[in-house]
Amino acid sequence: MSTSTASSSTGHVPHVDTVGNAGATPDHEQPWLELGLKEDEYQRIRDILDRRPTSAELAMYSVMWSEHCSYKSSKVHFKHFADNTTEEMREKLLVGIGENAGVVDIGDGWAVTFKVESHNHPSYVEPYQGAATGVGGIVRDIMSMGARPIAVMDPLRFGNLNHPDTQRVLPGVVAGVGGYGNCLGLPNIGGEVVFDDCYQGNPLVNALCVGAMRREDIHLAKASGAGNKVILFGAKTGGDGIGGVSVLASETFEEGGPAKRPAVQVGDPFAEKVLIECCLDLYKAKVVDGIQDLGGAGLSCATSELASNGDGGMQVELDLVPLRDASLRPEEILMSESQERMMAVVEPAKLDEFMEICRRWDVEATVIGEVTEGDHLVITWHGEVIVDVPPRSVAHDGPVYHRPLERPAYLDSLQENATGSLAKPTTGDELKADLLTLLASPNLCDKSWVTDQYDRYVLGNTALAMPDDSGVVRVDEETGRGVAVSTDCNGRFAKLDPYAGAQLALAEAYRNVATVGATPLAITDCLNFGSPEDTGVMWQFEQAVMGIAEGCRELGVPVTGGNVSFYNQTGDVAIHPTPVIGVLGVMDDVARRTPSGWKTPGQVIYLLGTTRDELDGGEWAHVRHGHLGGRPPKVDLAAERLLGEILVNASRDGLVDAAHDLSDGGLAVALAEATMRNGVGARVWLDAVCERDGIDAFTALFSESTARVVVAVPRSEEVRFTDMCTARGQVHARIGVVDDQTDGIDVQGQFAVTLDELREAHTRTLPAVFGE
Amino acid sequence: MGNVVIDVMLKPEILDPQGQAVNGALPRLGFDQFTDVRQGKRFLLTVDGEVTDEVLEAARKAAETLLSNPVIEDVVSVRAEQDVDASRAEQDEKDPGR
Amino acid sequence: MGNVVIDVMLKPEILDPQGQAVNGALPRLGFDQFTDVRQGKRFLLTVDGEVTDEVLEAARKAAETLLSNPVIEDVVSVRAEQDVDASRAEQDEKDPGR
Amino acid sequence: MKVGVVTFPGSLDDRDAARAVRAVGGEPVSLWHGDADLRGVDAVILPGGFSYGDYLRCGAIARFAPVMDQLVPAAKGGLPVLGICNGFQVLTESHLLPGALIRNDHRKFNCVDTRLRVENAQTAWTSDFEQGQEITIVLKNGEGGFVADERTLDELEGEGRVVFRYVVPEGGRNPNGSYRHIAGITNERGNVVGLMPHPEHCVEEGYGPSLDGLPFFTSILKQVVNA
Ligand SMILES: Nc1ncnc2c1ncn2[C@@H]1O[C@H](COP(=O)(O)OP(=O)(O)O)[C@@H](O)[C@H]1O
Ligand SMILES: [Mg+2]
Repeated sequence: MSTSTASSSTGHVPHVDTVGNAGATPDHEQPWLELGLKEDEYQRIRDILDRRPTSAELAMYSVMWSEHCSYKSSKVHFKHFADNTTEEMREKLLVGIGENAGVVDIGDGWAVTFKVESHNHPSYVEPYQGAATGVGGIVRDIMSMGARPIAVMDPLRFGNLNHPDTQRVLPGVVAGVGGYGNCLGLPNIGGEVVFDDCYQGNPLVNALCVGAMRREDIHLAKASGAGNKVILFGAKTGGDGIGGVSVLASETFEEGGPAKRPAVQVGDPFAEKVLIECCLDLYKAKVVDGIQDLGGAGLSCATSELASNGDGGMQVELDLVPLRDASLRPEEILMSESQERMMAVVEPAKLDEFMEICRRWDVEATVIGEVTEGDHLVITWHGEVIVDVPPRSVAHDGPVYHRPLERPAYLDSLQENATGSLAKPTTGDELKADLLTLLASPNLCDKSWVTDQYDRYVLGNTALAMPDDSGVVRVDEETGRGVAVSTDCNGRFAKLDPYAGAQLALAEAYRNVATVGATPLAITDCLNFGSPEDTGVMWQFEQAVMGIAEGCRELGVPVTGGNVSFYNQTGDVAIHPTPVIGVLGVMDDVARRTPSGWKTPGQVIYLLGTTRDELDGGEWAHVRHGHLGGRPPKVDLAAERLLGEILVNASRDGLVDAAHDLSDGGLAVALAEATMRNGVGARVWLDAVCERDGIDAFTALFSESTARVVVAVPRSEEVRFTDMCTARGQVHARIGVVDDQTDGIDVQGQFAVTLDELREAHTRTLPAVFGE
Repeated sequence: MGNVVIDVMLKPEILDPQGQAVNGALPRLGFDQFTDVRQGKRFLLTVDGEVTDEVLEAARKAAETLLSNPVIEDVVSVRAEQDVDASRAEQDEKDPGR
Repeated sequence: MGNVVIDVMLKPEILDPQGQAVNGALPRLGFDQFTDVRQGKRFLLTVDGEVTDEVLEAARKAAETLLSNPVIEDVVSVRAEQDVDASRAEQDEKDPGR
Repeated sequence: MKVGVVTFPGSLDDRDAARAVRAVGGEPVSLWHGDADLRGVDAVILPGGFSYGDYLRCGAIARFAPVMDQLVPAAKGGLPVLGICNGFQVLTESHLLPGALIRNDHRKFNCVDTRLRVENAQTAWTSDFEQGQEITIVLKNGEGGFVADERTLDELEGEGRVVFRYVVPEGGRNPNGSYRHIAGITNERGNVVGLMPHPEHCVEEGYGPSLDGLPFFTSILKQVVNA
């Protein structure tokens, strides 16, 4: 822990490709193709520098201009977000898209930051470490905003439950999410577990983190003030995640190739936990001027982004970087994705205090450079200049593609193939059998085999977690002010219609947040798609982005940031478009949150919203017929907004004791879940709804029409509640009563199902495959 | 009854947080002669009869498919237990001060 | 540079969930010759110079104070690495079919 | 009344333990692993978490922290100490309590609300319970299986030093494979108690499955006041 270190190579300095050398050898062949650059991109680098890049520069450009870091295929579509952000929406944002994570104002001087990111491919290669480092990465993003991380969530998607590879991937991913998050002391408050054949070779591991801070403590990633020190702190740098870049290092080796470099990153959650506490102490001491986490593209990203967001240049002595593996070459050090590292910009006068705090936490910290007057990022290796670039050209001015897009030809026939012709249950017994089949199906079954592996209590602020509709955590211990978050996406809907599918994901997450009584404030998204080089995929992507952007405007909630994951495909076959949406809402006192299960006998059950014949793309068609076709349920965001207001008011005024949103599997599944939650039964009647909405009992039970929830209303509040609904034009129907004398659910005139039958069906599926 | 011992270690280039933790603790306990620590796994497989070549071959296969994760680990040795006991006895002789 | 290898195993009377799990999985993968599996730990300690008797003695102390918990574990061996390599090479020779 | 809460690198539930102390009117004092100083506290809580990442063995490295050099003799001298989860593991590694905690028999981390029976309502930390009372407490760990040799187990039972047992139906399994369903134990003197479940997560309405954690903290408050 000093300003210099002997851990990098000593004595003999092997040959490196310097800027001088690059100038003198313009025709030297470079492996730009192997590094994933296109010929015109390589030419562009030469134009920017007015010479050929050094191998270190080539390393930086190639990784920063990759799809993952530069968003080169998606960037042009983000204008939809900007174009659809109104003044009303902007007011809620303290920091918007573009920073490590967006920040929203939740009132009383509190700011909350949240973001979801993907770690899909690494989790397929090495499920445990891939998922673990996915959690680690998103937590560092949140820390870099100045916040204390307060919760995590994990939207997951796997292939067929019964495929042998799912049994390799799922347990590893879940253990990795838990292993890392639990060890960090962050409650896991929700997520998703979805199975579909389309994810067999491309499981999706998305991770979301929420953090909180006082408004004045927001930090940004920028390097300003000439003379300020650039400090790398946290874990040592190893060969993690370098993989392909080694071609560069081999170039500069006189003899032989480079040592074997792992393409997987291994996480050390303990190191990250200590780093979190250390950062929070650094923020408290106000010794940090700018801060950036090290994630994808490692030092290449951190140095170029800090420098390009600041007002000067930056100079870095790369040989000062503490190494875990002394044989690493400069190109590799620049690209290493070793975990649990951060970079800070610190005024010289505060350096000692900074170092002292790091020492207290046993965190290694090294000054590796400083902010300079100029406007270049200059990196040296044992005194020789190996990088001299305008940082913006690396970090922000990467290539932008207007990739061709075209509505896929298959869509017409897909949409024509609706569920109308499928055989439907008609008798009460058939309806009951279908309900039990659905409850046992992989997507609707009880997920506690997964979620019990996550600590949901740590920090002592969790007011709701799985299996309720949203995770809810307290931010302010005095007042109880806190946030609710839910993530959702139905990829089948998005496959049928990506614009509507994205809006349905948004609507569902929004509804889940409102269902617990929180006012939706802002969203983050993780856009998981196939290859952008496929015109059909690109069309799906644009549709989804437009759907989200326009949907957000209608709901009045801004997009704070997110993540794009392309190339989720096996051969020519892409995954269903999967735009996962995370919605964050605020409550002034989370102790008043509305849980999803009913408890009190005699309370009246109301169904809010209208039910239409909407089974296309739904869970019933998927499970009973393996069918996907038709058009997804109608999106009605005005109805969602109204329903949200009703739910938030009802919660604030104590008009409802339980509320559960209707989504996959429709009313039947929602009733079963609300019953199983506390083991208290219900009597239900469907006739009034069937008559009003012109549907049969099957449709009433299994349709997935949106903007619907069931609520349990205390008798004493029934009049106030229905008056409120009537006054505001909220469609509502009294469909049942909570009844502890009924064992399970009695759907009058149709069927009765006992609690044991429900639980037996619901809880056996995952343990049967993965063990108790 | 025979035994097969299988040793699995993280590949040298892979971060080993457990070994690091031990490495950090040793000097605090006054052990300052060690410069690095790596932690791996040791499996002891029992067979009913003798450890034949077939048994060893099976153990080797098991080591490579189930007992190690080739993405991050190496199987560093698969051997009949006798070898260990032998080396251990030998070691003990070398150091009578135990 | 020298290495010391330390092997630690759970005492035979202590439940070993990890070994059990491996034991349960082996037959499913077609390995039915093994009757029991126990999983332990293997530590590789590096020293700058040679592995002297003093180094071995220190390693033995570390093994007994930090690296194992005598309530549940036994230190089954502490030895200079060479021994392992030797036994391994020997093993490999025995089984050229690898 | 001052109750010290030790923070090791990797401790997680230290803030929660302090909050629980405050909830019953006590004064939490944070103790730093690196300081060989108990700051004059009347009792100490070793909180849950993953000290040193739980690498090597849970609690194995924390045991050698400077603060433990003070705590071990103080506990032997009668200072009330409560070890929760990782804290329990530190207590067994330090030999203040017998036995050890190993990997759950199902090999997964497990976060569940669990039923416990209070088997000894006479320790410093359990006097506000009724003997035989059943309570609901959060359990969350990956290595919570309590093991010891038969003689030690018999001794613990014979001397009434099993403080908590998992409530398990006849012939059923407990949540982690603990021998004889043991969830928590005490030393001969009854001042040192360790358990795997987390009472500090059961002290506040709306933020946990019950309020059954409160008696731990009211017990110690009375004990100290009466001492
Ligand atoms: N991977 C996961 N991690 C944490 N919680 C999860 C995960 N998967 C599902 N859950 C939780 O289980 C509950 C049910 O999930 P789901 O059926 O997807 O809810 P919904 O349909 O309301 O979105 C929710 O509380 C959700 O947050
Ligand atoms: Mg829901």
